[in-house]
Amino acid sequence: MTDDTARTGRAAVLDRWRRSPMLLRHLAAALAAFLGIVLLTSVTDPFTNLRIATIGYHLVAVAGLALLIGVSGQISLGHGAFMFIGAYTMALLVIHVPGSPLWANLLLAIAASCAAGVAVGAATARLHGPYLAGATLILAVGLPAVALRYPEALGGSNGLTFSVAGTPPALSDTVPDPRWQSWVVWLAVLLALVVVANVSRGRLGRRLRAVRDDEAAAALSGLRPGRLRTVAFVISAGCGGLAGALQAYLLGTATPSSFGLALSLSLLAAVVLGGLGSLWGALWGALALVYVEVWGHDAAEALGLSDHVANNLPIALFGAALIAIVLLWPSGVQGGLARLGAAVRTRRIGPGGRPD
Amino acid sequence: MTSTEGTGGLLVEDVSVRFGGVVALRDVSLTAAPNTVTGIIGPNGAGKTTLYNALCGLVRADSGRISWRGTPLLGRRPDELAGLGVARTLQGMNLFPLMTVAENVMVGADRLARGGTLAALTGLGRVGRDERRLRARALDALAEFGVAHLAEALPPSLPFGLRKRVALARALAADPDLLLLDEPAGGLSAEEIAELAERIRGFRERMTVLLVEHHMDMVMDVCDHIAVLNFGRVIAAGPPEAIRADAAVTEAYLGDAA
Amino acid sequence: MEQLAELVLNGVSSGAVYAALALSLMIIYQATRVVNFAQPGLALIAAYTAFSVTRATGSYWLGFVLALVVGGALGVLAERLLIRPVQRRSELSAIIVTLGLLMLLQGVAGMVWSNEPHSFPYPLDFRGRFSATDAFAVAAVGVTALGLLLLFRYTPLGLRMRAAAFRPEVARMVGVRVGLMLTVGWGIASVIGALAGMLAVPPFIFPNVLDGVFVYGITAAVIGGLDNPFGAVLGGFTLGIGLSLVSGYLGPELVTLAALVIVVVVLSLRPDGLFTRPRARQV
Amino acid sequence: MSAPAPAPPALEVHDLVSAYGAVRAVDGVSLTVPAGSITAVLGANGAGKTTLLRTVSGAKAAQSGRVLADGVELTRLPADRVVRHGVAHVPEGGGVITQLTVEENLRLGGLWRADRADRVRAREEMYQLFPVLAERRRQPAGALSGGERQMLAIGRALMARPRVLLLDEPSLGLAPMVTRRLLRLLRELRDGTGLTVVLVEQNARGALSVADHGFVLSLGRVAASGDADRLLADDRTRHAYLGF
Amino acid sequence: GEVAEGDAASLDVSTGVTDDSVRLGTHMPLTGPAAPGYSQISVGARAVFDYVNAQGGVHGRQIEYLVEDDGYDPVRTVEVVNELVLQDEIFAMVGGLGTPTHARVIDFLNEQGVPDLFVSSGALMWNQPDTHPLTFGYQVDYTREAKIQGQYVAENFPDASVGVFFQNDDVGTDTQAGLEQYLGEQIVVREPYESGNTDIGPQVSALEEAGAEVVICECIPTYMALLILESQAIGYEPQFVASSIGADTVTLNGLLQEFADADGGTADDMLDGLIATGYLPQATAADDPWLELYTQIYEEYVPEEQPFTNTLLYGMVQATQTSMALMAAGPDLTRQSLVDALHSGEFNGPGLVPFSTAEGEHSGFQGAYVTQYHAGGRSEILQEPRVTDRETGPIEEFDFSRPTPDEVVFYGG
Ligand SMILES: Nc1ncnc2c1ncn2[C@@H]1O[C@H](COP(=O)(O)OP(=O)(O)OP(=O)(O)O)[C@@H](O)[C@H]1O
Ligand SMILES: Nc1ncnc2c1ncn2[C@@H]1O[C@H](COP(=O)(O)OP(=O)(O)OP(=O)(O)O)[C@@H](O)[C@H]1O
Ligand SMILES: [Mg+2]
Ligand SMILES: [Mg+2]
Repeated sequence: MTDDTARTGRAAVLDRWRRSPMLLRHLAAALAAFLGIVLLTSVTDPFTNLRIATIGYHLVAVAGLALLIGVSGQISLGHGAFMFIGAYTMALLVIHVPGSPLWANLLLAIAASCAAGVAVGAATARLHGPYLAGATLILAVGLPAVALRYPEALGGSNGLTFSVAGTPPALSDTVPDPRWQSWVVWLAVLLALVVVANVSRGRLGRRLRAVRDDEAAAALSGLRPGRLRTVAFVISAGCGGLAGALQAYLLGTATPSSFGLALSLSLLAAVVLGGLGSLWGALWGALALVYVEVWGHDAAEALGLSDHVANNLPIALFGAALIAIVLLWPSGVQGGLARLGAAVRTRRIGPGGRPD
Repeated sequence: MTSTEGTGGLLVEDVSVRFGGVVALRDVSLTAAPNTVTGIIGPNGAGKTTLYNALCGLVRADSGRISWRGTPLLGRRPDELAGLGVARTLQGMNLFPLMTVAENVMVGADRLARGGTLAALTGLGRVGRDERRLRARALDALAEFGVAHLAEALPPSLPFGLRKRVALARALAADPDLLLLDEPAGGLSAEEIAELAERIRGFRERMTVLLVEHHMDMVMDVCDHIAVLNFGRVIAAGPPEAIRADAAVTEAYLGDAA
Repeated sequence: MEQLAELVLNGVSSGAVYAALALSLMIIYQATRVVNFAQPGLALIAAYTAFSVTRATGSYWLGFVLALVVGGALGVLAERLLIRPVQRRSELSAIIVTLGLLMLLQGVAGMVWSNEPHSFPYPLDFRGRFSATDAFAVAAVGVTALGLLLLFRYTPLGLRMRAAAFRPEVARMVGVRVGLMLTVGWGIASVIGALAGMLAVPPFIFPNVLDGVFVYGITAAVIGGLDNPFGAVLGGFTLGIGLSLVSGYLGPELVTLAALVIVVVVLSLRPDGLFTRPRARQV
Repeated sequence: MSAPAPAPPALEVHDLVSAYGAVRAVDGVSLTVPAGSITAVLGANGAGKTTLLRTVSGAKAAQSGRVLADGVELTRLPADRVVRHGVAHVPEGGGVITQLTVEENLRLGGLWRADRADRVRAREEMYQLFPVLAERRRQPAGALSGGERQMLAIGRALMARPRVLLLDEPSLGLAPMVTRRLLRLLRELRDGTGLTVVLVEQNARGALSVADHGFVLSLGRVAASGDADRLLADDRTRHAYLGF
Repeated sequence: GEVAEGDAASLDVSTGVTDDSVRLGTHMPLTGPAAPGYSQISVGARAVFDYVNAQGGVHGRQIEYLVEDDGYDPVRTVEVVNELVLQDEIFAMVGGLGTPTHARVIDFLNEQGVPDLFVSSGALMWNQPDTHPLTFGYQVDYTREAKIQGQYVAENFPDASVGVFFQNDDVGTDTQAGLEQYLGEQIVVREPYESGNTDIGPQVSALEEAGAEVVICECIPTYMALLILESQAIGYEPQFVASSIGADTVTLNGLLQEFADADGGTADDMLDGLIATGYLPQATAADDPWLELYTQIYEEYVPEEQPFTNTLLYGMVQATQTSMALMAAGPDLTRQSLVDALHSGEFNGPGLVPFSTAEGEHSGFQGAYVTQYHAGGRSEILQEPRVTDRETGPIEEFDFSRPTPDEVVFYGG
């Protein structure tokens, strides 16, 4: 009885939630997440704080790529290139415009990578399948070479090193640098995710999906396929740029070798691993990016394997995990969890009961 | 036929389309007066769909002019047509398979929304209003074809006939002034065809309709005017009775038993 | 002038390698609509097999043959065990599985043979502006491409393979054993991939040796178009010569950037590569 | 002449159930198609006609029930094996492979049969039957018009010289004259080669006018069946299920 | 962003030290495209630490040696060094490898008060005691070594046209700064390579075309071997001069093993006559007291399949000198005592040139000798070790008595 009334009460709340304006919902969720991060970083050590921040910037890159792939149906193998642009923009600003505040640097980094996204998106808007894959792949490989071409400005293969301000003086006694940095990172990330959520849930997302599903029919409904594809590219490039800029902010470095093909491909892997279609998926993907490697390393150490084996265990494990997840959980970790959740719920309610 | 009389309707003049060696349309001219239903019939491969494609900017015409209410259409991108009030159904339907029926139709209605890209990113401005309006419009259109209950279904899971209705609803959702129908009756039962014919006659009040169809009973029944294509040429044009009596048409298209 | 000739010859020999890899990617794409990222991994294991066999027996050609056999077998296994379950799901799942396989294979190669480079012989004499080895590579690629063209254009097997790739459900309805075709496709492609590996690896072998070649292999395939073998081959040679000229005249740091520029230029003129037939009408 | 031993029916379906998730699109259908007959399968949108054909031809797995052709069990066979037992299927919408040329599409249809000379002969027959296809033999099938594709799909199925031909709305997109020619051809093949045809049609009147027998599906079950003439004459069935 | 001013961390701590252990950490590429060649270093270092531990450790403490793989990616370097410092709480960093990689963490290590010993790179920036008091260089820096090379070539091949083949990063820029001082006019061609791109055909053609009779190769062993092979392929036979990073003849021999030279000789013949600079003994050197010890350690502590190369030896020497520093710091080990010991002590030992960790000079090895390889494994010293600075100072001979293993304390109580 009470259970029932509780359920209808909850349903009513849920219903009100669903009817409230989209922006409000997304902002509220972001705020809640931010509070969670503040809490989490406050109870963990500085090193874990850094890891949390690392997860943050990976998250926004993965989410942007997931939007591009899931919603607009374009598979990019070169998103590391946009992180490259974001990171270098950040680095150049910190080095050459010392007075410019962090938020302005981040915005400029996003703007720079969006501009690159316009160029790339427009050039690739007509490409399909493997051609898009090939073009973006070579983008990931080729673009960092710009740094080699202009060694004076961009530091050549050694890249740029710089220091970024830590905790503001007023707080520096109470908040250690890594904690502050992870707050900054997550604040930026969550705001970006609000935009991503707005896009994918809203009209723009629907238009993108229409173009993905059937270009001719979409065009006949008045949608401009080429432009919409480019818009999707730009948004996700902006996310990539933000991720790169946050990485630079966090680590004080921008080097071409950090943005190689391996990065782009792991972003893609993370998207699929986590599961397309929800920001939770992006979160699992980002977690996997950071942790599978760490666990592989720990495992190798714990097993006391020979050098060759131990050195190569993490990469082999990552590969195996990737295969296993795609084989076992077609819709990624998020899909798998959703299914598990549903199974548990039906078990609790009983086979005849309806899951809520 | 002079171009002065047709400024209010659709005017096709001397349109030719070639694909390599294949001449799909050869100096085709025809007109459709406002608020009429004009049938375009002809054997398979006569060029009916190609005419639509040329009109919609999906293929490039090698020569000729097409105008709708005085606005030239040739040389435009397909997506510009919706803005001019032109909607079309496709022979293969081409529904968006991974989107719900409601979303499919909302895409059809998309030109009615006003918000820009910035609003889409921030979620500010007209976003909420636009969304509600499109959804309402889509549900209306679905209801008009009796499939509102399928709003949340995915198109591939629907039987053929219902998919056809969804495709029609998608085209109608945009409140077009010129509607191009490509074989809307294919795959429908006799009863459904009768119902569809009734509906098309009703469209006449709101818009101009072009109808490509092999279902002769229906074409003869609903069309005010019919043009017959054969090997890319117009071989006859006129009211249904005249077409039925035309020997060339019988020979090329209707066959002995017409 | 002399420099030009040298750079072109140099480009031809690296182009042959790109072309070989492009061919194997093209076949898998033709046969299964998948871009096979595991190809360098499969070829790597094949080449390491040759390495071990040659070290143990002293016979290069025994190692060569075994490499092709092992490469093909690995391809067949990969298709059966890993690709088939995800094949129908989405392009992306298959890409990711092949990516995972690449990492796994590279990791395993490092575990077994270490990450240190080892000396790896050329098939024939490597001396000369255009050495016997270079001639061998060009000839091997040419013969392979011709064979594939004949296979796809004129044989029932080729027709079945393409049908199975384009519309598996329809192909099945006309009696094509789709699963078998996909396996055959992977087998052939992996043999050619192993050949590409054997041509690309020398003089040194280490787990990442094929990374760069693979990138250019994909690039070549995309430039030429994944529609027919000659696209892949011409794409390979175009890229090889182009990059050699860039490296010689403008500087090696520009090579990857140049590849990007070439791809952008080619694809903006021809979105489906240079040698692909125009895409079918949409409606 | 003494009566021959009763040949097994060309196609037998027993209690067939075929579902998409929870939707049982075919829900216990049994039917028998005599050899050398044309049998129409009719029914409203969503009645399960397409699903029935797809399940029979192995394109879709059955939940339960049996399918036999000429007495041979086909139930669990995949589509590529079914067609080797002489059962060819023209799917709804044709299903030509747009990237292959017209000729390649046709060749595919006969590939599994060993007799090479006969394959070539069959191809020429198809070109005679549908001359447009001959003109287009080197073009990708994707360039064809809707009706031309439908012809190609039918031609491809006939290339297999099947004993049982499953046709899912073959008249879709065909000009009336071509439809009539097709129906005439089916009758000729039935009479000449003993071809058995299962014809799914929305155009019930047209279908029944060529068919020997008819089955009417409703919500995945057989709602009525019998000789074509009787079904045509039966007002109740006509009004309830066929809508004319 | 302005640079944060943190308070200097206290050095009077013994983080990572217990009564019976001391924990050291390092970062280097073990996997990925940059790994080949480098993974031997930690193997060599670990062998020496194992040896030291077997002798009772340093002041009774066993050395724990944590090696983190950074794949030569600075982003991962930052992550793994964070992990080593914040999570594993190492006492000191030893032999962090690579210029772009280690450059990212020297600020952090100095801020955190972690002694940063013996960076495995010849870049100039490790020797900045004012700004990075805890960072100590190791290798002779690229500029010094190149000066010695340049002078040697200028004196011994005064009329030859010289070509330079260099890795396109700080190795290339720093070495050219040194070569320039002596060879300015003589250099007729400079050809860079990008590590990762093994197609160096165009560069070799260019070297030949320019008529370079002496080719100085500022590159790692793989590219040294490639250069030799590609030259062979087109019948180009200049005098090769290699720097210490590339002149690992054992490794080169392994890499060239499959390729006989033009006259049907062995791979070893291809290396015959190779001139190289160095500051450590060659792994092939005979009669070297240190090599006797290292051979013994190698046989006992290094896994079977590893050949005894200069690179392996590099790690061994680095570990030996680290142990020497730990011994010198005394039984009451703190970070301060380690730094003090480094500043005051002498850490000459296995190296053939003086080694400086003095208060104002954290540069490590100070100079180089010139040697020539002869097929069969014999190396001939062409020019005894000389020292110089990284600016335009002179190149000088020096007075230096190299201690034998017996004279050096690197384990015990
Ligand atoms: N992209 C193309 N490339 C080559 N030929 C084409 C192309 N598009 C159409 N055609 C040819 O042009 C002719 C006209 O085609 P269209 O689709 O307009 O015919 P239709 O009148 O609509 O026929 P149906 O009634 O069968 O739909 C056909 O013969 C077709 O094969
Ligand atoms: N892929 C699918 N997923 C889920 N449900 C499906 C799917 N395909 C068909 N159905 C359902 O199965 C039922 C039967 O569909 P089927 O296509 O067999 O009908 P039909 O008789 O051929 O109709 P039509 O005359 O419209 O072609 C319908 O209710 C339809 O919604
Ligand atoms: Mg048509
Ligand atoms: Mg159907």
